[in-house]
Amino acid sequence: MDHSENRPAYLAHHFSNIAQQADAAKLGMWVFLLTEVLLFGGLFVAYSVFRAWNPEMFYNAHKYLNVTLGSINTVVLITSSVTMALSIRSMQLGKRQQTLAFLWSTLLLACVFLVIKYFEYSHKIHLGQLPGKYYTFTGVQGTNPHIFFSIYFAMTGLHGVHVLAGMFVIIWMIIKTSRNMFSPEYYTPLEMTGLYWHLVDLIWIYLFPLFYLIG
Amino acid sequence: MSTGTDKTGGHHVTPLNVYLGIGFGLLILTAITITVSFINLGGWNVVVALVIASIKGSLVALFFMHLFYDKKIYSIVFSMGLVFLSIFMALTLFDTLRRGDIDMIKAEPFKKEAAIYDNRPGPDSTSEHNSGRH
Amino acid sequence: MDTTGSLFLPPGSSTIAGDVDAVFNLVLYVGIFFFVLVVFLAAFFVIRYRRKAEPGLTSGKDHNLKLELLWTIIPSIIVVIFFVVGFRTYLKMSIIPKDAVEIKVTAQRWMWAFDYPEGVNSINELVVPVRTPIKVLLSSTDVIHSFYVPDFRVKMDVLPNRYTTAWFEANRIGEFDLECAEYCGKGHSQMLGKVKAMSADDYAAWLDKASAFDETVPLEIHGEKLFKSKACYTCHTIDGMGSVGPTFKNLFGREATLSSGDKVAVDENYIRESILDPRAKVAMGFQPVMPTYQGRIKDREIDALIAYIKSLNERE
Amino acid sequence: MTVSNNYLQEPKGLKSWLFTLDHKRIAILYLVGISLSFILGGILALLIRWELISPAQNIVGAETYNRLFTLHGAVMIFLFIIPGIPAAMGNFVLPLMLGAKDVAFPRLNLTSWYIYMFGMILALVSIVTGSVDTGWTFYTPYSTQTSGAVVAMTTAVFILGFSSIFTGLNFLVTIHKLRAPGMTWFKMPLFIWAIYATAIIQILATPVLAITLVLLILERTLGIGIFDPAMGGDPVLFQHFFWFYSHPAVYIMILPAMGVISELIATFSHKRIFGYRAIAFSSFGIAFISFLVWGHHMFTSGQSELASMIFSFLTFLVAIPSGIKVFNWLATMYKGSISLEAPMLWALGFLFLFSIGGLTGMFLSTLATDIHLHDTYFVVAHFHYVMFGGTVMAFFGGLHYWWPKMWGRMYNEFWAKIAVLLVFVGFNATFFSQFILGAKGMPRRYWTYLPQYTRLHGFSSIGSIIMAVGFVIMIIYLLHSIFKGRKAGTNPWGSLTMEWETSSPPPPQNFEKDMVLTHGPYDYDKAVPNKN
Repeated sequence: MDHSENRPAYLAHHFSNIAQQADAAKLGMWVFLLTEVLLFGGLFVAYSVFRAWNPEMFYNAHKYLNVTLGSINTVVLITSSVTMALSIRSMQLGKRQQTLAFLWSTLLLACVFLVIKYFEYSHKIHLGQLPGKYYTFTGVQGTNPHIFFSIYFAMTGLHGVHVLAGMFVIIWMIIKTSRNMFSPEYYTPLEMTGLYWHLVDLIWIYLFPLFYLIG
Repeated sequence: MSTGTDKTGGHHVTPLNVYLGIGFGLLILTAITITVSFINLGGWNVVVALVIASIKGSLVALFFMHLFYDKKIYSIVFSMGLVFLSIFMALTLFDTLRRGDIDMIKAEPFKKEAAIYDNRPGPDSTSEHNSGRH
Repeated sequence: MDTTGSLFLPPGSSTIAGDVDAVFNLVLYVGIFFFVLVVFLAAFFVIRYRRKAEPGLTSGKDHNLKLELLWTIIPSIIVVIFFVVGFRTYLKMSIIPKDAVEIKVTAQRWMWAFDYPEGVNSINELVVPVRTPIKVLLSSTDVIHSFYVPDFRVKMDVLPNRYTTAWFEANRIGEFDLECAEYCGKGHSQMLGKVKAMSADDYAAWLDKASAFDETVPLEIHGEKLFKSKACYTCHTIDGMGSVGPTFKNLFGREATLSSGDKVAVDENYIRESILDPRAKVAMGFQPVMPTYQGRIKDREIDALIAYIKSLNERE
Repeated sequence: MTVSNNYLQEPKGLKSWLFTLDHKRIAILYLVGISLSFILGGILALLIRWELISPAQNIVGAETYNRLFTLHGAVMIFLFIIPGIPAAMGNFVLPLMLGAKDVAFPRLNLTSWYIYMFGMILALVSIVTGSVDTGWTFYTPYSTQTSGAVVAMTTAVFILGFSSIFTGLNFLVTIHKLRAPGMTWFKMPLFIWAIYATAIIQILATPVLAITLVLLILERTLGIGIFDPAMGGDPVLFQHFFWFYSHPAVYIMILPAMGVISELIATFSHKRIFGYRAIAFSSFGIAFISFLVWGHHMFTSGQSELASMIFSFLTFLVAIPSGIKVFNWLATMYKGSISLEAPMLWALGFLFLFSIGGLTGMFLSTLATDIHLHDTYFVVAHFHYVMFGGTVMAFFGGLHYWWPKMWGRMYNEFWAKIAVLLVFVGFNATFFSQFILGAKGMPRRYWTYLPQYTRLHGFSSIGSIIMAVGFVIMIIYLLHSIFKGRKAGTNPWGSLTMEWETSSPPPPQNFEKDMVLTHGPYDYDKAVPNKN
């Protein structure tokens, strides 16, 4: 093998240069995000089918979601997206401490999101607005309101799982950054984490009006 | 082939003001969508909500996710998801919304309320239990 | 068009069968043409251009616009024709004639129940007048089934909590197989029935007879008939073998253990209850899968069944 | 020109195999899992045919029979056919054909295999812990009501889906980023194009299967009521969800097979492939249309007549690119130099059987005839002609073709010909009779049947035994060849694609030098391959 002597450690043997490796990773990441879109897509289809069947019930049921908490969570996630983007920008400029600070703030905002989500969930569980056969609430007018809550919990739950997974990845990135494993020349994992985090934000941007803001 | 860097280089650094500006724009749009939801526009509410969400989504994808600066291939990959999702949704709705075309009786379930509401006082609990009989 | 019955298809016995079979045969003959074409060409090339020596350079011809257009456009035209003829016949099959007689069909594991407009009902035997359009209004009480009469070329899934419909018009007198075509569990392959197409007079006579109870035959003989006609046999045996439900042999007078652990004597009242409310007292070791016969069986018929079950006890 | 080090020998030890990142070794690992699945699925099939040899209870009761056909379907589809050609054969030849050193993400590749094995073990566990009797389609509400290990089985399929997604993702990126210098898009072998189209389907469709199964599991455990009619849900919606994945999945199975056939026909006809771009683009045409046609599984399900009409029309469109491929293969053979070695016999078998499978699909896309034929043995015969007559024939054709590259040894040509002949004859006996059975009105998934179907069922069962004999012979001579076979040269078939330019078996790094494309994959009019 005629590998040139100055191959950096992070360049795998089967790539010929860093750009090729970074491009491959980015393409792979986008393809992965594509699968995520379709994973949520199935739930969006279920949502459309049942909303088209029972528009009244969806309208009545959505009143039991807390718009204030939902709005706060939207702001929190958007802000976390900004901090995530800034953390990568700082690494591009070689400012490692700034990167760490922005990553920590992203992580903190993700925590805030989940804590608010926890209060929303526990309030609903307390009222019996549970998915499917555990639904015991009687306040919602219309046909089969439990399906609204089934879809609500399925979609926000899947989204919440993604937030949680994202937090673990961010922690991992914090560790890698503080161990000085990234540089302005190589920060691919950080970039991939950013893409993932923005997708989680993007999905919430749709979930928020579809559940909280049924006009 | 396919080993060269694209014209903007792999290290495009987005100006700080772009990030802050987009973030601010997203918050404004959030405020607008919340406000509009309290105005009754009939069927247009959902349209407005989705249009605003799509503008927000595009901003995130184009700037935070760098699609605006990056190679076109990534935009193509991502939009494939939307194309196929639309196909999935449209063809499914062609079934679920058009079941009564030939025979209206086929369009509706004969017992609208789920089994869990059978023994529960509710606004609509009078429906016939023994559903097989007619 | 009378093109029913072939190597593939069974003889058609409904007004729609001729149309369906004509479409089938059209697709079949076009298909055979293309299949023969492909196989002939492949065989011919293999023989004609068989490798005889180590090959050198071969022809580099890799396109021929005319040929490629030909094998794109001709199949396109053919499939559009197939689609159109298929869809036209499908519409005929889907749009129910206004004067159709409506029969309610209820599918449940694993039997078919038919309710006629005259208030009569039957099980696993759909009796219809010949040359009269019949609309079947289908629903299921448990899982998805499918109403399939091959000789009529009619099939429709039977869904729980929703009605589906199908229609047919038998064009000859006879008995035709009715099968469940959507997998529904253990008894799926025994969820069979018959469609009996009768002349209008015979149909009227059958309706009369079905609504009356024949007191001239002994009760247990009558019970034996009911054992078949009410489809008890799909889940209960009379020879002591196990099945979905308990065997009827030596059943009467025995003490049965229930799934709750209680014991109960198998007497007239227990049998009656088990027919009308089968899930109330389920025997140990069996699933609560029996459908209720409430509204589908008359008191006198229950008497007959009890008499029949009694007759199955071996004498010491 | 034997090279001292090859990927099979170096490094040594079990651990070096289990933690290998070499795509060739991972391919072999896949091949082992896939072969075992095929044998298991085949044994289940033989049991099914044995039970059906007469209407009486021959070996098993109805409940066991229902489990047998469910497992046969699930094992064959999720463990054998879907990963079959892409993961086993694709993993081996894709980087070699591209002149690359490995796939883009070797660690992800190994992870895919572990996920596959985990899914396989979970599927086997579900057999032990109560088994599943829903059919591989898991239709609600049956699947939410029946007892048995439905959750374990659906979880297994969910997991296997991820293996499939990661494989597709890996290949797609590899094709984009790791082609050898000089290999432009239209100089790639057609197998690569086919794998590329397959990867797109894997990536786009499989996530929907994942969410469908999640919802099914939630339906079973929490009763969320989206698919269950008793809970206000819609079982037909489940069918939409299921077939949105499972119809494109059919093309995950057949597209790579078509790619293999393009390679075989070009190599053994020793001729430039006819209509290269037409074949490449028709793969994409098929991949795209495959997402538009799922509703043809539901013509009798109670979906709207409008939807049935749309789906029927769209389904017919698949016929056009499929036909284009077949005619292009025939045109490739014209004026070629055709050699009838075993891989080519499999390819010719494919042409014969796939034509029947494809043309009988026309009956099923035509609305009027599908009403009669839906859920009968006609459908069973049709998809076996496509899946077995198509994919499995191509799988074994490809396996024989690349066997010398994988192991560096040749198998016995005489027995190979006997085996392909037996499989071909046995297959037709088994499944052609089922076309007639189905058209006559024999529904599928029947444990027993009406007496008028007995003769054809008996015929079908005998055919399955002939087929089994063919496969047993194949297993014996293939295993024998690994240890005792004649040493194979670098390029035994005289092919021009790049994988035949490295030694057999290849060295761990694939090629002795960095590869540069010097001639197109099918330049039989310009370059003479050195056959050895």
